[in-house]
Amino acid sequence: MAQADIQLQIPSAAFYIEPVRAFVGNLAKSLGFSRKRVADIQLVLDEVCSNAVHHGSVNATVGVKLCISIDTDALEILVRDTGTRPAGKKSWLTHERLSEIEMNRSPNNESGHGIFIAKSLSDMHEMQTNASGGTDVRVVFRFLKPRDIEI
Amino acid sequence: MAQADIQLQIPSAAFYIEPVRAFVGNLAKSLGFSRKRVADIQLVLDEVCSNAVHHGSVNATVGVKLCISIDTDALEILVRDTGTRPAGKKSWLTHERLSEIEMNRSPNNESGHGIFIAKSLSDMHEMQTNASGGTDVRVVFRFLKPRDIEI
Amino acid sequence: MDSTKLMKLREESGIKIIEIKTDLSSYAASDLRKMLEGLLAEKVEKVVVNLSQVSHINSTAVGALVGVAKRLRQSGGDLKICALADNLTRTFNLIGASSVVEIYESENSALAAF
Amino acid sequence: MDSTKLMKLREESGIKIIEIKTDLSSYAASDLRKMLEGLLAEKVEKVVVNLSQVSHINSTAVGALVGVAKRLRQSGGDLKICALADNLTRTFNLIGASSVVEIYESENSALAAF
Ligand SMILES: Nc1ncnc2c1ncn2[C@@H]1O[C@H](COP(=O)(O)OP(=O)(O)O)[C@@H](O)[C@H]1O
Ligand SMILES: Nc1ncnc2c1ncn2[C@@H]1O[C@H](COP(=O)(O)OP(=O)(O)O)[C@@H](O)[C@H]1O
Repeated sequence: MAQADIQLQIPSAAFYIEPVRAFVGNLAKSLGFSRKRVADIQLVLDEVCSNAVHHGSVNATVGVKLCISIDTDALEILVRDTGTRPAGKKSWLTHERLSEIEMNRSPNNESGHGIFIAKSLSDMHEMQTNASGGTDVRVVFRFLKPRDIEI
Repeated sequence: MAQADIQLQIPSAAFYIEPVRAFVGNLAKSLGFSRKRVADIQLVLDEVCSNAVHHGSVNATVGVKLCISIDTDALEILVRDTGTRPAGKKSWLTHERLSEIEMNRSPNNESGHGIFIAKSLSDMHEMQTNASGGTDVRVVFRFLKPRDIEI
Repeated sequence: MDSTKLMKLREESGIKIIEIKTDLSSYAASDLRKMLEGLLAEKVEKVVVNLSQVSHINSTAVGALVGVAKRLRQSGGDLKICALADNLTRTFNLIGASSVVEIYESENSALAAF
Repeated sequence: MDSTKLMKLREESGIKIIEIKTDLSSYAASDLRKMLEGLLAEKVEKVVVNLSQVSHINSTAVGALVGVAKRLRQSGGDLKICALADNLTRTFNLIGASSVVEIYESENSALAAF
């Protein structure tokens, strides 16, 4: 089997991020990631899911979707929210907004560290506006050695 | 919000049962179930998922689906496999087969304890043949006190 | 579940000590923030947050600690944290919060620093 | 990951001791069964399985222990288990396996019982 896929959908509420973190932590550990790396993966996941819940699918009855893929050389996690923008309004996700967020980031600020953390601790971080007008965030964590998945 | 639903789909392989157990354990703990009850819920989940993986969706590329609902008085988990029976063949799930399994159960046997455990430790246990010819197992764990879900 | 049950508040020689017994993702972070704002409202000046039983913290929770530390300093007080697991230290360092909030090895050293 | 790495095998005065450092769901249970069948193939007679670091066990893993205990007894040997957490004891009791496999408080008492 070349790839294994896991789908997970939770209500858009912070309460459900902890179980998701437990799921991914357990999975990453079983895949052989080091303790340190497992903690990094869990933190990135927490930050990306928190953004999906707080800025993306703001209405709790709407879900946040995760697709977790395991292939021979990496664990990949896609987090998809539905967005909240009224029809016609532009997506928040522009180069200008992203460089503004990056420029304004300061240790003194209470917020604005999530995207920075996700970028810093993952091997690949990608954000895209999706079909429903929300945000797709894709993060990749590579295995040190390629693995044969027979699981 | 009257009810919250979580959907989870894993490849049909034993490897993925552990992360699911971590997810549900964390969720049950956050919902206020006691340590003992959390362990029971995790064991039932393990038994039901193991059956889905080993007897139900035997082909690993086919998935096992979980639907987890939280309402005011209970946590409910539905585990759905796709089955493997050739078209036209009868479902395994008959009263005769179930009483045979029950009658044959003995502490001396290496297997045949899963359904018994799931029945014993849940507040409600129900098995049904589903549309794809596989099995739906529904287990319910009631809260001691009804809860207002604002999560 | 109300995660504030997992945040124990006590006082020692005029310093409020919060001992946190839950991981600090967004859900618990908002309870932590509420508890800290409660202390600000009561005009508390000195706070120590003991993180020895925390194995995960996210940027929202770090932000709550940074924000309250800054506000307490404006009135001559402070918030100090202690007993961080390695990965919590890494998260504080990554954000840069280690240079904003005072971090101590143990609760006693945090108390002594007031 | 290969969970057999989390099952340490050693020997003390002719008794094989397996120390398990992973929870025993179906995935690890099949590795445990393989390890135990390896011992049977080597004509090992006495086995102690130390479960002190196991916080979860399912019926497949209990079944593997019961099955191997019964086969060892046929050749005059035995498999004894020790150091069960409360919920493991509950699972053994529920299945009825506590009356089939000998369970001891500690590794030493299990070894001494041979
Ligand atoms: N999924 C998302 N949907 C909409 N906006 C988002 C999303 N993720 C991030 N953002 C925007 O990017 C900003 C910076 O995010 P981040 O770096 O995680 O910090 P914070 O969440 O603390 O503000 C957010 O304040 C928000 O405006
Ligand atoms: N999801 C399922 N799909 C098909 N058959 C099942 C399923 N769950 C249980 N069974 C049947 O019921 C029997 C008893 O199951 P169980 O009590 O869990 O014991 P065990 O799995 O150890 O055999 C199984 O051997 C199998 O024949």
